[in-house]
Amino acid sequence: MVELIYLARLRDRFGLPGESVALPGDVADVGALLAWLRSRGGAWSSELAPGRAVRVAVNKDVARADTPVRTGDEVALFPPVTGG
Amino acid sequence: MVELIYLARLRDRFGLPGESVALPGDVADVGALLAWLRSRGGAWSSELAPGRAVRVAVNKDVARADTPVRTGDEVALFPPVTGG
Amino acid sequence: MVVRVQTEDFDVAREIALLRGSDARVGAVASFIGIVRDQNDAATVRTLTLEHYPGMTEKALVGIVDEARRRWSIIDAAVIHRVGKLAPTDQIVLVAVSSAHRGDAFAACEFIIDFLKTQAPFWKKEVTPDGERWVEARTSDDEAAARW
Amino acid sequence: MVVRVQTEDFDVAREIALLRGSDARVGAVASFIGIVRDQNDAATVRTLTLEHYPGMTEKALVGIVDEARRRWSIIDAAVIHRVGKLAPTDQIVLVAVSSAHRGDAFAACEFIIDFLKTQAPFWKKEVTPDGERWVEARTSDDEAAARW
Repeated sequence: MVELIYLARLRDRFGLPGESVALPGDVADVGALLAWLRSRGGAWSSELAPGRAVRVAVNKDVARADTPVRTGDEVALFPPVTGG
Repeated sequence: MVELIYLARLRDRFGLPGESVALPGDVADVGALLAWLRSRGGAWSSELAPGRAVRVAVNKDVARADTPVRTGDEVALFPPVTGG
Repeated sequence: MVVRVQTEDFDVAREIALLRGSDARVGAVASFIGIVRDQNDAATVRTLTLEHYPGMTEKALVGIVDEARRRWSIIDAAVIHRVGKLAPTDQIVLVAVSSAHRGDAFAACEFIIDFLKTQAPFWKKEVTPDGERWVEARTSDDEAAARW
Repeated sequence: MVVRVQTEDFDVAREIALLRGSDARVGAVASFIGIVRDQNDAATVRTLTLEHYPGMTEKALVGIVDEARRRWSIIDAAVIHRVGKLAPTDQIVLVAVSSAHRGDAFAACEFIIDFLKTQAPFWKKEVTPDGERWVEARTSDDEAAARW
């Protein structure tokens, strides 16, 4: 299982703060994970559309499309940050 | 009369905080005033030597060699500032 | 180094005193306080709610301060960021940096807040007369961080 | 604008509170505190005596703050400088600037302290184990001011 965490606007749009998911075997990195979530349609498709600015952290470190995602990882999805 | 004020190191070296002086008729600007003081010799000659960094303010505004000096003016001589 | 995320307000004088301690090498303290304004993007702000990503936030802030330490000769630094519901004139964030000479303190302080604004996982939601809205990231913040 | 020369210490939190007042346009306060270090030019500093040129000092400081106002979009500024006898860890000077956005506050604050260091009539005399000495002006301070 992979622990997904949705923050800020994404939590509002998806309507949940996170979920535990079993990833298909071919979903092994951040890019593939986003594509898999996008295939759910609805808010998933629109919020994670390729043009949208979405940031991803794997185990609390900033990740890129080719960052690996493995069983037991915590993967957070969030919009560009606006603190300070 | 012109009111001369000596500050910081210059006051220590001249041994006085200031003095009222009657300037000769041909001493009409800061450059001429410095030359006239320098002609006193001793600390005046060494502290105001052309190579030394001396700052001058006329009536509390930063002055240059060609700034006029007139009767009633307050002319302050001091080393480069070191506050803050 | 002090890195803290908290709902309570902070006392700038106390934090600067803690930062300095009794270290007589400190000749300069540069600090920045970020404050809730009553206007943002042409709308009146009534309240602001700040959320963050616990665990990652502290890690990100420590990473930013470590990078500042590598780039400049600083003695210590403190970063305190509030979360929760805030109102105009409330303090949001404090960044304070001590050093022997002022150039290092100023540069490190501005670097830390510029990177906090673009890298640390905080998000603002505003309540305006037209309702709630998530604050959008600013291009000017990306540009500020890209300078370094 | 607050410009003050005084022998007493100052309270940073109080001065920042006065600077901000109740102005909800303020989104940023940048500040700088200069502090007496126990070392200067490889000598141990026991005490420091600061003298100034009364009358000209305030005029010079107001002029520097006015120039900062012309160059950046700031809301208010405060400059407080102590004179008299100080010891290591004592506060010497506070510069605090408020603005809507942080870039203006940082730039104006650093500009004001850089120009204060090279233009405002203050002089430091140090007491070291080898006796008294007037502090020499630094080339690095001239270079810092020349950047602007």
